[in-house]
Amino acid sequence: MRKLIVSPSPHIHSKDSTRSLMADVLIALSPAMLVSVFFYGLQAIQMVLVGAVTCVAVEWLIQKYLQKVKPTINDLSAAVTGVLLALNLPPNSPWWLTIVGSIVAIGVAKLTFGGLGHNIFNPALVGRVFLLISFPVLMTDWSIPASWFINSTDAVTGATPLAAINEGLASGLSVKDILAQNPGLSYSNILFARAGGSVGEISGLALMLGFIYLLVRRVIRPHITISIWLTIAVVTGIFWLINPDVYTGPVFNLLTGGVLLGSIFMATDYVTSPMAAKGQIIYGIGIGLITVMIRYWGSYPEGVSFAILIMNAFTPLINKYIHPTRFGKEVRNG
Amino acid sequence: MSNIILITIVTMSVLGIILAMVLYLVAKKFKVEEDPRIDIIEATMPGANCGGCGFAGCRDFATACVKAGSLEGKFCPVGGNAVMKIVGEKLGLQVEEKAPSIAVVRCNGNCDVRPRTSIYDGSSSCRVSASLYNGDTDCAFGCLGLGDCEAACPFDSIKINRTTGLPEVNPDTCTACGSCVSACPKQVIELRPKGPKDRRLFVACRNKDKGGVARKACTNACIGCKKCEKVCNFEAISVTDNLAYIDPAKCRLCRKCAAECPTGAIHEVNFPPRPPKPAAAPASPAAPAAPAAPATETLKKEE
Amino acid sequence: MEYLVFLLKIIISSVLVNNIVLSQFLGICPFLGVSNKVNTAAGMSGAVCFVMALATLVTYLLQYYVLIPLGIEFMQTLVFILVIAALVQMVEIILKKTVPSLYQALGIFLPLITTNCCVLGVAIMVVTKEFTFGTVTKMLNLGESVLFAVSSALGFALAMIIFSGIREQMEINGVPKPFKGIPIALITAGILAMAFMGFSGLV
Amino acid sequence: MRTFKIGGVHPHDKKIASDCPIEQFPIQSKAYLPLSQHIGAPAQAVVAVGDKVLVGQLIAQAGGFVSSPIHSSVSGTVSAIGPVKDFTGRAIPTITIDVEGDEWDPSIDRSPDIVRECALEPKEIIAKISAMGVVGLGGASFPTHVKLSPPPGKKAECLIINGAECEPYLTSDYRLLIEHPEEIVIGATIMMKALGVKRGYIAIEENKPEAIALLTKTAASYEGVEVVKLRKKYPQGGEKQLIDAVTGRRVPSMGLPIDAGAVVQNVGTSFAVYEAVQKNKPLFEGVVTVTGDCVKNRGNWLLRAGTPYQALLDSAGELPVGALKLISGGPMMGRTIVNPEGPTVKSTSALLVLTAEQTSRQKETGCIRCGKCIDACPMGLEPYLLNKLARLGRYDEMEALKIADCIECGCCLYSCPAYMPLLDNIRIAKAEVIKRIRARAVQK
Amino acid sequence: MSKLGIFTKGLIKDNPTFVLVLGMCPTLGTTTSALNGAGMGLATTFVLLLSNMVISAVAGLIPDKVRIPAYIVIIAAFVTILEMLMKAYVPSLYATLGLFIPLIVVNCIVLGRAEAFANKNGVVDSALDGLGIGLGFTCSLTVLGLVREILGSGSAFGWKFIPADADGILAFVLAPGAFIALGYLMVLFRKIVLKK
Amino acid sequence: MSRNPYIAHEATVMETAPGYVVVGMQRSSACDACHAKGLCGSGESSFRQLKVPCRGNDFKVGEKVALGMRSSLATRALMIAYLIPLAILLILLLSLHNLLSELAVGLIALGGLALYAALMAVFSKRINRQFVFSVHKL
Amino acid sequence: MAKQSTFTNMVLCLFVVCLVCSGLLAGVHTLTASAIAQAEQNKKEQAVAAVLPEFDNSPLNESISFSFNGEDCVVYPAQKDGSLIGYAIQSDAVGFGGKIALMVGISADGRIFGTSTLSQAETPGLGAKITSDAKFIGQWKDIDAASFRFAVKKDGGDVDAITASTITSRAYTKAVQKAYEIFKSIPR
Ligand SMILES: Cc1cc2nc3c(=O)[nH]c(=O)nc-3n(C[C@H](O)[C@H](O)[C@H](O)COP(=O)(O)O)c2cc1C
Ligand SMILES: Cc1cc2nc3c(=O)[nH]c(=O)nc-3n(C[C@H](O)[C@H](O)[C@H](O)COP(=O)(O)O)c2cc1C
Ligand SMILES: Cc1cc2nc3c(=O)[nH]c(=O)nc-3n(C[C@H](O)[C@H](O)[C@H](O)COP(=O)(O)O)c2cc1C
Ligand SMILES: Cc1cc2nc3c(=O)[nH]c(=O)nc-3n(C[C@H](O)[C@H](O)[C@H](O)CO)c2cc1C
Ligand code: SF4
Ligand code: SF4
Ligand code: SF4
Ligand code: SF4
Ligand code: FES
Repeated sequence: MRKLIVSPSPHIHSKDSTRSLMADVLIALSPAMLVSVFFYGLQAIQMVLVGAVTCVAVEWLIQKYLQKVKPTINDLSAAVTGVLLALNLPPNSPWWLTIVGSIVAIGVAKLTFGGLGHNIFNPALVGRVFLLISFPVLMTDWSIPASWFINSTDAVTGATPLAAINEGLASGLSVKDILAQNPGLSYSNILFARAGGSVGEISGLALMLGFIYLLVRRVIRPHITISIWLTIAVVTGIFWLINPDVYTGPVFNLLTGGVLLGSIFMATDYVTSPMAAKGQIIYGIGIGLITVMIRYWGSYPEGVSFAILIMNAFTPLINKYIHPTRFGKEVRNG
Repeated sequence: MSNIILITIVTMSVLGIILAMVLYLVAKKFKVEEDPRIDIIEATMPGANCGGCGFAGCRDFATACVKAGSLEGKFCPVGGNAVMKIVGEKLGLQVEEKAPSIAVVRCNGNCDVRPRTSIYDGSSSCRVSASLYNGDTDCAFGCLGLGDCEAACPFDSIKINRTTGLPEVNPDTCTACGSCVSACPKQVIELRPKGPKDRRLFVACRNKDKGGVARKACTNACIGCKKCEKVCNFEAISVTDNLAYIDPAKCRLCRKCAAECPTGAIHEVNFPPRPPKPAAAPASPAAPAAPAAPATETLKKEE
Repeated sequence: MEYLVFLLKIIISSVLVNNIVLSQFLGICPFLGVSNKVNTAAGMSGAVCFVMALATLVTYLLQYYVLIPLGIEFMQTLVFILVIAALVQMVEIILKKTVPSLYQALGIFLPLITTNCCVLGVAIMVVTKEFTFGTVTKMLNLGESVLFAVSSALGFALAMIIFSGIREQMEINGVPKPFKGIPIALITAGILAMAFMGFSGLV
Repeated sequence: MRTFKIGGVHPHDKKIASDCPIEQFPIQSKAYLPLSQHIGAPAQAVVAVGDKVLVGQLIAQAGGFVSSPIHSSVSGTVSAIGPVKDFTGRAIPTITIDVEGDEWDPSIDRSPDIVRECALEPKEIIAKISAMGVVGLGGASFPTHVKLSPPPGKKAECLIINGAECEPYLTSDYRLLIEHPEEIVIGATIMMKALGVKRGYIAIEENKPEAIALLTKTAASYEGVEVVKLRKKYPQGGEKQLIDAVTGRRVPSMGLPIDAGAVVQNVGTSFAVYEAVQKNKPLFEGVVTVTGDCVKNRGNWLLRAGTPYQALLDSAGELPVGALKLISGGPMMGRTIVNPEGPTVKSTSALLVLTAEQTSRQKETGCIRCGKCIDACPMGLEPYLLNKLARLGRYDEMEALKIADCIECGCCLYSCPAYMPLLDNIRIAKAEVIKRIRARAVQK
Repeated sequence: MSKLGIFTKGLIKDNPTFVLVLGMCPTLGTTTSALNGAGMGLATTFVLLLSNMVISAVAGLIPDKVRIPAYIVIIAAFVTILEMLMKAYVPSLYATLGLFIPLIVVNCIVLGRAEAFANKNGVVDSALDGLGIGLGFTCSLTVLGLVREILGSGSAFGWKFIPADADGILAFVLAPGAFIALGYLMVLFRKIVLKK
Repeated sequence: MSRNPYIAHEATVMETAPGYVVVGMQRSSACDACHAKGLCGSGESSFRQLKVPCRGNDFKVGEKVALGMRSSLATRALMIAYLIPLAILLILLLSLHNLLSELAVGLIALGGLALYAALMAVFSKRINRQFVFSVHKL
Repeated sequence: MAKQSTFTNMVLCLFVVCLVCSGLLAGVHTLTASAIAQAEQNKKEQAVAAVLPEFDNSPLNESISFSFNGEDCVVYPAQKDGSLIGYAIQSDAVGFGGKIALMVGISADGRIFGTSTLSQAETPGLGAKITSDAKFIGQWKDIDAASFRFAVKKDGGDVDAITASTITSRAYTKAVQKAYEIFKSIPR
């Protein structure tokens, strides 16, 4: 007799799977990866490969031998973490730095909490911040490795724009003077990948391309990203209008450093961001505010990583108190 | 220098007196309503906070024992008689000895004897499956094998055996808390007395269908043939709705019924192997010779 | 204005930069113990704010107007701990005596405050340590001390509330068995401390 | 074009049987008529074994107000009254009739003429609908006369005829719309009269342009009846969503459509009301789609209630080898058939056959908190959380999270990339929560 | 329980750090290096030993309601004595351990032992208990300190095994490393020592 | 908006009578959640009894019930007990610190608290009336 | 076991406990007070000795106090064979984590002989290296203060900063410079 399949409804399913979503993220990251390979050559390839391979390997080893569960590396989430971690490191990082970061990202921030879906903090960012705190010298070394394609030294200026500003302000210069001293810091340079920074944040345009891809494929929703941008733009705009000598302006702040990479790929990480649209907006605003706060007044030139991690910590609270718009009002005594 | 000693002593003593007075007031105002015996009782409880006793946790239970002034109806399944005896001693109260119980799985329709007739593809939960239909075999009463009991057990004492598809109770750790009993949507699990020397006898089947139907769905099913009922000298077995049930209060563990059962639905646990007596050979050739080590129970070593 | 900025710096410093739990390592026990539910954590934090302010006020006065004039600063630890213990008890008595139902109401969701190291730690800190805010280094006066205590308590509250939220989520999610309980709490706290290092240099 | 605002998904349309006209399905040798073909109290048999019955003859009377009578769908002899296994394999009380010929109760008007006028008073209309055993054909089989009698203090303001048919594959409502447009509109006007409302909407999804055109033309000559075009989006046909789309009002949490001043009836129901009131024909047959990508002979059949599913299956032609999923209803909300010998009922709308590849769920991989289930949920719930809490048995929290509002549409499970069995678990927990809410209400 | 048992249980079965999770603040705050950890541990042991002995001696004389305050006074006295001694004879260690020395007063371990053990047992047993628990505390602080020192500064007990101008993984010297290292050590302890 | 408008605490019925029940519950201390509380003196927790009026009294002795209170009441209790006095303390300190000597300011602040306590005592009845508990079956 | 609590015995008990304990403490205090003072003295002495060439007086007892820019400051003159060879000057500046206090030895002819950190609260592994980084400490030996540019290289000075710790290095530099200013204004 023919066996019938029995299950509760629904009986059909959309085409999305965890793996396909993660693959989409990798695809969306590819323009940024290509640009960095163009500028940083072998070094960029090495970093991305080391990051992805270590993350996947660490996940496999820990799951198989320590946690004794079936490894879940097939879902590609570890690869995403590895690539994002690599893209978040300075271009000249030694290979072991990427490995240490990957171990922390996957071992500490992800698998300790139970793996995909259970972690509280963004693994790649935990890895990066751990490195930043542990190896401050290496992590702020923005010198440029050789590339195949171009003589990178004339394309890319050494210090990141934010570090230059931080340094300049500390030695008593005004923003205008600093920008004047560093001709490499023009907006077009930043947008078209000619200013220094982490491997992945070199070209704003490439990152935007990825953003559009993610939106079109409905991998992410725009709420988080856009609210981060708006918050940063508005807050820095206000300060900039008040005193352009000490405070950098909105365009500068949006385009420099990790804002684009962070807001598009890291803040939107499903696992560690709020679930409901309203919550996502609050989360984005929080990231924007903390970023500006750290950039303007903190000792780190760059604040997005910290801002995202801090808001990751608030995510459970946001989820607890902010719910999606329910259908229909509650009736008292219903 | 001696000046300092003096000052120190004076200030501290003043402070001490003031403090003592504050504390005196505290003591008066906060008259602790708590009976110190609660602490003592709580300390003797196993501390599993499983709720098996019907109270919110061990401390609640201890409080209730102390306040109630009688231990009637109060029993900690985890600690068992041993703990209850201590509680009784400490409170100077009478304890009713309770025969220790254990969870038994009343289904022996393992994968070999009970063919799957449909493919279940929903959430791996017995409740979900049960809400949908009778289950993926033709037996409408048997275990669904999706492990709600396993998930419910606070002591990790009941586990689905992947080869039989049936849950198995670990007799060493099961505390008879009953969590699995209430989790099972098919009422497959029953708490039964552990029995003398951990020996017990029960009908491992819940199928109330007529013999033929039951047999078709599962060759191990109780078919309600009443042979056991007839052979029992102590009226411990009754067959209702085509299903035999052994009353543990009346059963004297003579094992006559098990020998008689044509399908092997009656399980005997922890009995010494039967002497090979040809007379007791089962009537039906289809049934395996009286299963000494039933599939659903791990045999406990005799010590 | 400048003074207000200074006060603001005291607050930012003790809430974010030198968070009492995450960077000063005080009050870890309640942080690990009472942070299971957001409601409880928040209630507890409110109570700690008051107790810390009160304790700091009293110990400050004792230090500067009793111990130092008498030349017995070495009695500090002993005097402080006794006074704090008594104060906490007194607050409870007063509450219970004046408005019993209020006291009961607190009782059902607030754990008792037991003297822990953050109360004593802050009390000792303000009278023994110089504080640096920006380029100013000084001993705090009475008002500033109490403000410092309250903001430290707010820092405690912040850490507790964030943490209780995380824990509620982990409760639902489940954590690998060997890490259940304290270990995962510690590791989370470590990552949280790492994130909070981003605030360094704010003051 | 109107639509509801929260959530929803876009599954593939697959209306592959939409071109098959409605045909009479051959009558089988036995009919099995369960006593409970509706929500509410089961009906009580009024015939005995051995009695001869005619088509349309009352064989079981309503068991209460929220209940519905049952009429024979065949003529012949009652051969048994007792448990028969339904399509889930569970035995339920059923009247079994051995078919002899096809002899109709003479009071039924079998002429093809359309009767436009209805002279009955509202009360009489409702009584008639009740007597004719009309129940909702949109899925829940709720007795229609109950919906037409709003409780005191609540007033209906409009009637919505639900022609959304938002589920993939299903085409029975569509066929009915294009083959019997006028009857449906008349049915609507009758119900409007019964409810005392001036406005009636016939809401149809955009993927049925012919139906929209035809109905718009037909409705033009009936006052107060308006055709509304809806965006194609599942679950456009869910009544709460439909009311939101058509009127912009939202039924409150735990509320009924009437709380938003609307009454929603399915297209088939409207047709049944027309036949009951104007033609004196009880509800014993309906349009059933037999469809599926692997089905060779698809069709829209006018099927007598009580026909075994097996007969429909046999009509489908040769089916591929291997495991299949048989679904009574659509792929999003239908229920799987375990026992094809079980009978159809009045409100059966489709037999859908899916192959294992089309339907089998992948193994769940663990929620990645992507929020897709939240985005999809038309009720604005948090399925991921409900699922987890359900597994932990934390009912109080689920109640506060409005699990009781879940309409079991399946959008969440459909869109979950991790294949979490969201709805499976939510459904069980919802039942438990509702039980608790009821118990509390009783306590008070 | 045998005298040996009383003494050794603090090391493993009732290890104050890894099993009882007491006194977390000094544990985290002072273990930047093995020696600092050991110093803090020994300081605590000193107070624990003396207070346990004194309390077990006077327990019978103290009325119930003032038990805790009286114990606190006794403990605080020993802490203060310790403070003065350290200031006088090991000022640099005192400077490193800083605030955490006075905070021994509120360390749950000390009061906890007073309540749970000294209160009910004789002077000798209490002394052994105090010593054992103190030693357990010292060991775990030393181990934690050692781990953090090795990872964080590339040295062990002050002996640097990496080039003099090289750094370790700084995070382990800082606050985050303290939490993380303790978290993982606790898991290791549970797995390896307690075999859980 | 809190997810759960009630704060509930598990309690056990100790005594029943027409119109009210007496429930007992554990008040935990800050260290209560700590699993080592048994070893540590500061982990005291006290048992409390509370008389709660209720209609339809079908509770049994020993039954577990939820002792609840609207969470807004909990917030209010926190305000009255701790946050308002804290505000008084801070306001007095910060507003007077430039005008008087530290000692005076400190003592005035403490005096302010005493006054607040006295006020609370005066309005005790009124405050008491606000805090109503309810018991539910679990 | 424990006694019944009454008002008298509670007060009495606590009174006695406090009495005994405070007596004990006061006793120990008396005994250790001088040792504590001595320890503090030693620390300073070591610092002074570390930053100055050999001397034969006791600078700490011959300290000179005066006001510098409205601040009270103390310098310790060192003598060898009766002639002044230099001063140990206590100075401070605010670094990354708080005050950095230094002892700076300046010879009578205005050369910086050496520096030593008295207290600091910089980040371990970063700024805290001012106490351990041999290269950094080494550069503060035997400097002609008059011609020395007191600024880190980055700001156009002569000081090699500790990597990634410019703030600390700046503060250190500033503190040494301040010591030199103090030196210049010592009332002679
Ligand atoms: C318990 C219950 C009571 C109902 N009461 C009414 C009612 O008073 N009036 C009404 O118009 N519909 C009532 N309904 C019908 C529902 O609103 C709904 O139309 C019916 O369940 C069919 O829903 P579905 O086909 O969308 O699944 C009731 C339904 C249930 C389950
Ligand atoms: C998710 C969902 C989808 C539905 N889709 C349809 C539909 O497409 N067509 C329809 O007539 N009823 C649909 N229904 C049933 C309606 O909610 C409603 O019960 C019905 O239209 C009421 O009419 P009836 O009483 O005539 O069945 C759906 C219900 C749900 C919960
Ligand atoms: C956690 C943390 C600790 C820091 N500690 C110090 C420190 O002790 N000393 C210091 O000069 N800078 C410290 N910094 C500041 C940064 O290292 C700052 O970027 C640096 O001083 C300026 O960069 P540069 O020295 O490479 O020019 C710290 C920064 C952070 C985030
Ligand atoms: C849109 C999107 C963004 C992601 N961003 C990150 C990220 O920033 N860091 C990371 O470690 N993983 C990221 N992942 C991968 C995955 O979600 C992550 O490994 C989980 O946090 C691990 O539980 C991302 C995945 C998606 C779909
Ligand atoms: S849940 Fe069942 S198996 Fe587990 S301990 Fe309780 S009674 Fe035994
Ligand atoms: S015994 Fe019951 S709960 Fe356990 S697997 Fe079988 S059906 Fe499920
Ligand atoms: S089934 Fe329920 S929870 Fe899931 S999407 Fe539909 S309404 Fe929402
Ligand atoms: S759609 Fe699935 S994976 Fe995504 S949040 Fe919902 S349950 Fe989790
Ligand atoms: S040691 Fe317990 S709170 Fe600090």
